[in-house]
Amino acid sequence: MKRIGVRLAYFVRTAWRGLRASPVTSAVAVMTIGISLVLVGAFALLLQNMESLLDKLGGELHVTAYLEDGLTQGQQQEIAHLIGTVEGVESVSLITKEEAFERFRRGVGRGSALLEGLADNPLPASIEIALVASRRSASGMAMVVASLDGLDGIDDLASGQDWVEGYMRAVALLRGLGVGLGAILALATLLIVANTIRLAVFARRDELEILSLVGASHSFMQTPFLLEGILQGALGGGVALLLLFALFRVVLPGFEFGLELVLGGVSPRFFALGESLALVATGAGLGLFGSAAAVTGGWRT
Amino acid sequence: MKRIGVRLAYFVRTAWRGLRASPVTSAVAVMTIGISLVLVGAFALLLQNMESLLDKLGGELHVTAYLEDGLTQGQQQEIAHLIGTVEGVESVSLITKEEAFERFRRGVGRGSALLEGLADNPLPASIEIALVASRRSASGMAMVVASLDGLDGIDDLASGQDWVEGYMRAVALLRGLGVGLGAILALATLLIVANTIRLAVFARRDELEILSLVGASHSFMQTPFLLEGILQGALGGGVALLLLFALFRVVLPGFEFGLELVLGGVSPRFFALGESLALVATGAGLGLFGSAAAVTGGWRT
Amino acid sequence: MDERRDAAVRLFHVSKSYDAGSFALRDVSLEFARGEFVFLTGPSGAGKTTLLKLLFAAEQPSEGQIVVLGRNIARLGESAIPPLRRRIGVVFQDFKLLQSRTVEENVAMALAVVGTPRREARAKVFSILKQLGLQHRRYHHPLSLSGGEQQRVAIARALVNEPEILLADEPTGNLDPDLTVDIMDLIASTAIRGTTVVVATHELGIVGRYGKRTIRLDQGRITEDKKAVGVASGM
Amino acid sequence: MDERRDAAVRLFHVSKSYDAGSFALRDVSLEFARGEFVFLTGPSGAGKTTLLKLLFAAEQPSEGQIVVLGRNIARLGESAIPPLRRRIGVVFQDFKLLQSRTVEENVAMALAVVGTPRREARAKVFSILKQLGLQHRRYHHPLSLSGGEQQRVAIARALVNEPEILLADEPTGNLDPDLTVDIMDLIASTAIRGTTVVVATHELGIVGRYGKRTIRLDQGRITEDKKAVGVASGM
Ligand SMILES: Nc1ncnc2c1ncn2[C@@H]1O[C@H](COP(=O)(O)OP(=O)(O)OP(=O)(O)O)[C@@H](O)[C@H]1O
Ligand SMILES: Nc1ncnc2c1ncn2[C@@H]1O[C@H](COP(=O)(O)OP(=O)(O)OP(=O)(O)O)[C@@H](O)[C@H]1O
Ligand SMILES: [Mg+2]
Ligand SMILES: [Mg+2]
Repeated sequence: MKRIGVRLAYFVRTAWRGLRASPVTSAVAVMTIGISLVLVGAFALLLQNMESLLDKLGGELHVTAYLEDGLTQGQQQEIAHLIGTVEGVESVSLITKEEAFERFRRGVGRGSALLEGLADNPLPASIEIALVASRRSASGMAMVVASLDGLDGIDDLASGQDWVEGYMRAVALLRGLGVGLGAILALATLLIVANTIRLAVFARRDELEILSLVGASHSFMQTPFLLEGILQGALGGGVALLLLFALFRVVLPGFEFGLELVLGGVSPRFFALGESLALVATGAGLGLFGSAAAVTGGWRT
Repeated sequence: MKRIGVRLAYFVRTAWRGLRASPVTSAVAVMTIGISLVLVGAFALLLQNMESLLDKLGGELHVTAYLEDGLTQGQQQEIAHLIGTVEGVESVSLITKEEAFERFRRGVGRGSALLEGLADNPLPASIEIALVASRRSASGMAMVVASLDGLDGIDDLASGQDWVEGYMRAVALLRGLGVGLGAILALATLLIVANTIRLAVFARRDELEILSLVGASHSFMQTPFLLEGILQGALGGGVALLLLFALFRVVLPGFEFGLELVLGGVSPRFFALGESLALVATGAGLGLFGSAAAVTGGWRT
Repeated sequence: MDERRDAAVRLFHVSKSYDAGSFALRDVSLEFARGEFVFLTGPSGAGKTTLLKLLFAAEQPSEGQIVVLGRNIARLGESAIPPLRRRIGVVFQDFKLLQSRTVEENVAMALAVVGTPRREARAKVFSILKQLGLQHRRYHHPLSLSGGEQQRVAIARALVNEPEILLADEPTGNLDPDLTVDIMDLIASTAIRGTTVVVATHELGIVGRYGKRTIRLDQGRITEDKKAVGVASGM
Repeated sequence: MDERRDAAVRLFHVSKSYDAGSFALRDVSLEFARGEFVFLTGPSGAGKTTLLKLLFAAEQPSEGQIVVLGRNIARLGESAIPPLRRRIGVVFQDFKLLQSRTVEENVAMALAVVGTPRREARAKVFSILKQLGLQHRRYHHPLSLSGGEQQRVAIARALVNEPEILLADEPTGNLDPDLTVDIMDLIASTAIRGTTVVVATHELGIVGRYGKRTIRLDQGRITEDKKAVGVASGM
């Protein structure tokens, strides 16, 4: 028991001394991890916020059911209620003829002057049908359309398939790019960090040689280096977190207006506590991995 | 003369041996530079393509002059010609009443059915005025509008100021983000590379000490390291170029459709020869800078 | 030498060849008793350092068997080497001190490895440095020591752990004659206390002075094995 | 010693203190003629290495003036040190060989620095290694050499450039008696050819054998300056 305490104290002391003895080398490792994680983290932030934007856009996806002319308000509401019970439908909202005209006028904008010449409102009432998340795809939509088709009182069903197609592709592109670039970035980070620590350990091979000669076991030699790696990694993660937060708080507000254009009204969100800790833990993991890779390079005499 | 030849040969030989003697360390440096430049390069590519997109969008910015009703085609063309001579105007194009109606019909899309009820074409003829690049801002536009105002035959001038405002902000945001992120990335790259090479040199401090003891001058000791740095940097740049090209050729086509959505019809363009060389040169510069920073750390005995 | 019957070191027909065709050691058979003091002499390149390296498993024999403290070196697994080394103190020909650590820390490394608590370690280090006349240098770094001082630090590190075997390679090569005698006396005294001591040296003057068992190597072969003069084993 | 009238080395009241309060050298005044052969002796820590370090500008004196080959060391700019060092060969107490280079490359470093073409350098390196009995080791790395072999490589590097001054710190500490004589004879022969040779050593046997000028240091002071015996300067 006492031996373990002595040993632990030795490991921590040695790791600490290692950090202090080569401050430049350690700083390089911490900085490398920090910078790498800033890139990865910024990317994660972007993806995360993009996902909420995509969610929001997805919420605007809907099927429109144009109703036959001449139905009473009660009948229209009955149909709306009925549609609301169909599987895959999240919510419905009824658009009367008048509302439809008003929307159209606004949508046309400057050209609306010419609508004033119209005697009659030719637009039909309609029901906008929002879909549950799992049905927000061309095929999911087609299923909903199929199950509504032929319903009494419905004149026509429009699902804006084109738009859906485009939307789905954009989502796939962005998610794909996100995951792809994220993976490349993560791999690059891993390589750079492992190699930085490898070099740092390499610069201290004398120490390892001598320890081995005086009878240190492998674990005895490696543990302080692993601790050092973990510490450097965690520090790097912390640095990255601070930098990201600073960027988020100081830099972004300057672009608020532009951001609104890009994010389309989704207000940007920073990492929650759990995600922040995950970033630091990722740093620690990188450090551990890097030093483990560096240290298991075989150093018998 | 002969001495210089001998010396040069020595430098090149020593640099080459240095690279070969520590292949892992050299590979780390090359890889670090390569990866960093891939990030910077991907970013530059993105910016470059975004700029062409912005240019294209900018080209669509225009002031519309609505003409009074009842002008003859000749009169309309005369006005168009006149406007074409105004300072800040790049080109003009005349839209007749019929063309305007056709456009409107297409723009309205599904709702166009209701236009069939119209007896008369209420839309005016107009002239679309494209502006030179320097006038593509809200204020520049206002100036052009001011100098056209009151011209005979013109009923109304519309400059879509709102849209311009939004467009200009988006451009500013993207350019700002671009330059800002690019600068951060470049700085990060510089730091990581300099420190990687610094560690690599550190791992060879024995050699420097001994050289100094046998009477080598500073330049004699430093030159091979600088050569090595340049070589590693250029190799890293080459690696980055190849990776980027592979990404560009292999990965992007898979996203062609999505890309069209994002780039809005601007077909993506890879670096030209000059830009490619600049990337490699940047790598070489980074390597030189890194080794210079590493090597001028004072090593007397 | 009397109580413990088993030998500390036994070599059976050991050969060592680094490069095919040339032998650094050739068919060497030897036995060192516990507490024995042995000089290893011979010209440069004779194989003295190689023999010592085999004893603490820094090299593996090409042929033959080596038993050190009851363990067969040739059959030792990776993980069995460190525990064996902790029982052996080695003074290296090139010292192998860590430039980035103080003298005290360098010596304490041998204690940290066996898990000696820090306070105890400091006391032990101080005591051994004092015996070697180096206590005032304990916070210095090796680079700021003279050659002889560095050599004594290397000796201190080998002795601080009270090893069962002490291997010393040219331990007085950088010491002046007076110091040489002091240090050799210290080393000899550890043999009296039961440590098996093997000293490789060129200095025939010292070898003569102590009248200990002397093994002469030449081109990897034992050319002479002179028994100790008299009975006493350490004075 | 006769043709060239100026001294190779002159020290005027030189002191060197690494740590405030303690002196590694104290008020040393000396003059070595060109082609002179001088032994430097004294106990461990006396200041021998320090004195040699001052002569090739590895350390600056705390007080006093040092003139080496006509140049005042204390006033030397950074850029004047390398050219001076190229005229001085040094054998370091700890060899300072590069483990990652072969023996040949290690020795050739001293030639590369003065811009010797490669072919010429190889011939010179081979010839000096042969004189030291090391030609068959020229493609080996220092780590695979015995202590004495490494020491000879260090000597080869110091001599290959035919320096005007040769400083040797304990150059035979790892050599057996026979080799010691061979190597010291080689070093002595360079003095006959006009090189000023300063050898720091503990081995009083050698010092006696050559009957050269012997300067004894103790605690940083000169305690004895014994003139050479006889007239001939190198046999
Ligand atoms: N770089 C340094 N920093 C501090 N003190 C030093 C330094 N180098 C030498 N000393 C001290 O100066 C004194 C003289 O050292 P020096 O190396 O000149 O002795 P030496 O005569 O060569 O001894 P040895 O025979 O043991 O090699 C010693 O006490 C040593 O500790
Ligand atoms: N790692 C190695 N690889 C190849 N050859 C080696 C290696 N170590 C030693 N040798 C060779 O083995 C022979 C014996 O070397 P060793 O170091 O045992 O000699 P030594 O008796 O200690 O000599 P010295 O008194 O000079 O230290 C020498 O010829 C040496 O060159
Ligand atoms: Mg040896
Ligand atoms: Mg010395």
